[in-house]
This record gives sequence, structure tokens and C-alpha cells, in this order.
Amino acid sequence: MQNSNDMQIEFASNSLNESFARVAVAAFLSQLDPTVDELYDVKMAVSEAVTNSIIHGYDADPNRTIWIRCAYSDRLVTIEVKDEGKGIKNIDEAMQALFTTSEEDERAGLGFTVMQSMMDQVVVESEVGKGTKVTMTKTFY
Amino acid sequence: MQNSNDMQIEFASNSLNESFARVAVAAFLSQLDPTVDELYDVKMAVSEAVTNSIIHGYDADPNRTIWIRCAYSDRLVTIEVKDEGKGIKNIDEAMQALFTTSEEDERAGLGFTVMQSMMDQVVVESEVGKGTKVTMTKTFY
Amino acid sequence: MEFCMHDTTLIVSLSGEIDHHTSVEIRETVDREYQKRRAKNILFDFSNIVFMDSSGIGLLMGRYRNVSICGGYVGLYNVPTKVDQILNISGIYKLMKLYESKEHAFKSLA
Amino acid sequence: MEFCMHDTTLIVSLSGEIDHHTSVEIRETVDREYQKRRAKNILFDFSNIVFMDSSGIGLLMGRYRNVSICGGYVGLYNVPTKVDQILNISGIYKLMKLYESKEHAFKSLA
Ligand SMILES: Nc1ncnc2c1ncn2[C@@H]1O[C@H](COP(=O)(O)OP(=O)(O)O)[C@@H](O)[C@H]1O
Ligand SMILES: Nc1ncnc2c1ncn2[C@@H]1O[C@H](COP(=O)(O)OP(=O)(O)O)[C@@H](O)[C@H]1O
Repeated sequence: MQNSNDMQIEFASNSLNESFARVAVAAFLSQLDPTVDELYDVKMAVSEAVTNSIIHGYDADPNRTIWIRCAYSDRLVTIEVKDEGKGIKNIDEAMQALFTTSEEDERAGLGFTVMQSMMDQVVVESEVGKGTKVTMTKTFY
Repeated sequence: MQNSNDMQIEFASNSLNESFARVAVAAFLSQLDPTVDELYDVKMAVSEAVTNSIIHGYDADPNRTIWIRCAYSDRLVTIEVKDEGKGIKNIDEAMQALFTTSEEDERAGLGFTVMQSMMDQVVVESEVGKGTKVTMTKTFY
Repeated sequence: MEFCMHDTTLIVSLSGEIDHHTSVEIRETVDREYQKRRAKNILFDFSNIVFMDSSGIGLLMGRYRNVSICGGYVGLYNVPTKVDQILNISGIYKLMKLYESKEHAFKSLA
Repeated sequence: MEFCMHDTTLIVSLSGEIDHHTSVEIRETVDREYQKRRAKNILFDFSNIVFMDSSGIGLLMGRYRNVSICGGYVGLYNVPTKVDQILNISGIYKLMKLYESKEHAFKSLA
């Protein structure tokens, strides 16, 4: 097995692609022979980040672009999910459990909380009007 | 269902990624609810094109980059596989069944033949020293 | 998704993946059946759910709100480990009960 | 991958996916077993193959070459439809026979 590898995917901000994004990342990371739980955790975190880019970053416009970079070095996995959407004003507030700006949609305000539970570390960089990048890392056993 | 969608992936020319490339394309195209056979055909074609980029384009150097673009519009699927490798001198000759330049590897010289059987159309653009792009299309039923 | 009634309880057998994309259709279908069948309570069978992210929490919270207005309960059973994990994170078990099985749920709701 | 001997025939039960990446290991393992067990013929059981591209053709051609030198045969059985399709495209059935089952292969090779 290779001890480091990386890939990038780029796709339309169509909610149909949430599933594609999860499967693509999981297919790539299956090279590390992870446990079923580890793979599920990563899928969950990717799903949350991609969903956020779609509904919050791009206000559900299906024709914008989302980027995912996924890399590993030994068993340290890094996943970046990036949009060029509207950005987050107050990142600390946004990351609080149960905080959501969605009124219409039935959002639980738990996206970031789930990412943090599933991954070892979650770093959010965002600029209003420019976009958001979520970088998550996790070490597989 | 959306009637058009597209994605791009980019990955290292590591033979481990042959499987990742197939799964990623199949996951994306499963949005069209294809038959098992249609999905298998596409996987086979992608596998051939990616393998060619790795072993012929990049002479098995695992640290170069391969790009795949995959899009559909209604049920017309387009897949592009691109490398910046050594290119093909004589495309017509290369596409002939049983033609291979591999001596060491056990290549059957059937990569292009398989792509052509699995897809409706296969177009190869290549420039020596610049790289190769294979564009394949197929209409799902 | 499959539906059946048991007294005033609508039993919803979910299947597949629950994410933001799929939850839209699930929500609409569940709400339609709930009204059409004049149900009071909803029991969700999670046995065939293979994936769920926080959109599933939003979905359950939303159904809880509707059902509460009608004076009913929401219950869950056959919840896979990984779904239980996210349900725990969400604190949703304060609003709806997890049952071991359909039978346990019926006994308790009766 | 599993191996067993039947007289002078090495039976190779392949499994999973055959592509350029996996064929390297399959090739080495098969060749090692073939020599170690002093086999003459090789019979490939394809029942557990879920994917194969043209790298599999190269793999079979290569084994055919080695086995021919020792005066042996290569045979295939339990070939899934999609694998049969690519084997047909390749014309490889001119070099090695497809059998309906292990038993048919034994009878014919005996
Ligand atoms: N990619 C993003 N672009 C813009 N805003 C975002 C993005 N991701 C998250 N947010 C903001 O952070 C809030 C909290 O996000 P999250 O914890 O995932 O909960 P939820 O998605 O349920 O609202 C969102 O309601 C939104 O205001
Ligand atoms: N991406 C590529 N870059 C450079 N050469 C290529 C590429 N793809 C194919 N070729 C050339 O075309 C020949 C035929 O390819 P193919 O039909 O796939 O058979 P095989 O891969 O078994 O050799 C190869 O042997 C190689 O010389």
C-alpha cells in the first residue's frame, strides 16, 4: 500500500451530489482499509460540510461549484470542503450546537457539531461574500 | 431528477486510484438510475483509459496527475480522461486491436478496443510530449 | 418507505440514506400519509436505514413539532448503532422515545 | 485467491476485481503456486470476480504462455456474463477453453 495519496473532486452544488461526494471520498479512503465505523464517520462529516455549502453557502442554487480535496499520509486523513458562497459572519457562533440561520428548511443546527464528533479536528475559514473552507482531519487506527 | 449535472476528479497516477476512479464515476452516474450492465460498461471504459494514462502516459510514475470530467445531459453521458504524459505518436495505430507498445507489462493491446465496445463513441486527442485526452460518450436507456 | 397503521399510530419504515437531498421527499411523504390517515402518533422503524446525517435530526424534529400539535407522540425503534450515535449527540431522545422493538413501542404507547 | 490441486491441474479461485493494479499481485501469486506445486495445467474459477478489464486478458495471455511452455492447458469456468463479454472481444477463447463447471473441465482435461 501507498503511504500517501491525494485527490480532488469538483461538482455542482446540486443536492443530488451529496451522495456522490460521500461515496467518492469513501472510495478513496477505502485504500487505507478503514473500519466500517471510520468510513461512516467520514461520510457523515463530508455530508454535513457539503450540505452546508449547498444550502447556506449557495442558498440552494444548484449551479455553483463545490470542491473537495482529500489526502492521506500514513493514516492521517485530511479532507477539505470548499465553496465560493456567501461566507459566515461569525464562525464561533455558527459552530455552536443548535445554532442555525435556516428558518424555512428543517435544519437542526448540528452540522458542525456532527463534523466535530466524527473527525479529530475541524477548522473553518470563511470570508463574507468570498466563501467557506472546512478542513477536517482524522487519524485512522 | 436533475437532467444535467457534471463533476471533475483529479488524482495521482497511482495504480491504486484505478479503482477509486471507477467507483467515483459510477457513483456519479448512478444518479441516472442506469442498469447494472451500463454501469459496468462505464467502469470498464474508465478503467482502461485511466490505466493507459498511468502506464503509457506516465510510464508508471505514481506522482503525476490524471483528470476525469464526467457530465450528463438527459441520458447522454460524456466522460473525459486526461493526462499530461508522453502522448501518442500514431493514434490510428494505437487504437488498433492488439496493438501495444508495452513489452515488460503483460498488456493485451485491447484497452481502446474495450473502450469502443463499452461506449458509443471514443475520441482520442493526443500530442507527443504534451499528453492525451480520451473523450467517451454513451447514451443510457 | 412503507406505511401502516396500528390504532392511531402511523408506522413509517424508512429505508436507504437520509441526507438533505432525500429528507425533502421523506418529509413530504410522511406528512401526507399522517394527514391522510388521520394518525395521532408516529413510530419510525429505522432498521433499513444505512446512512443518516444531521438532516435526519431536522426531519425528526419537524415531525415532532407537527405531531405534538395534534397531541401525539413520536417514537423510534430498530435504530442502528451509528444512527443512535447521532441521535444521542442531538439530544433528541428528550423529545422522543427509543424502543427496543415495535412490540415494546405499542405497549408503551397504548 | 484460493488454490488447490487436482492431479496435475492447479485450480485458481479468483475473487474481487481484476485491473492493472490488482493483476500484478495475482500474476505473481499464481506463478509462484504453479511452480511450487509443479502443476501442468491451470484452471481459473471466475465465480467470485466482480470486475475485470483488459488487464485480465493480459494476465490470462501471460499464464497461457507459461503453461504452454510446460505442455499444459489453461481453462476457465464459472465466468460471469460481463467477463465473458470481454473474453469474447479479446479472442482469447482460441487459446483457452471455457467450461460450464469444474466437473466438465476435469472430464475434458483428463
Ligand atoms: N458553507 C457555509 N456557508 C455559509 N454559511 C454556513 C456554511 N456552513 C455553515 N454556515 C452557517 O453556520 C450555521 C450552522 O451550521 P450547522 O452547524 O451545519 O447547522 P445547520 O446546517 O443545521 O444550520 C448555518 O445555519 C449557517 O448560517
Ligand atoms: N494515455 C496514453 N498515453 C500515451 N500512450 C498511450 C496512452 N493510451 C494509449 N497509449 C498507446 O496506445 C497503445 C494501445 O493502447 P491500448 O489499446 O489501451 O492497449 P494496451 O494498454 O494494452 O497497450 C499503448 O500500448 C500505448 O502505446
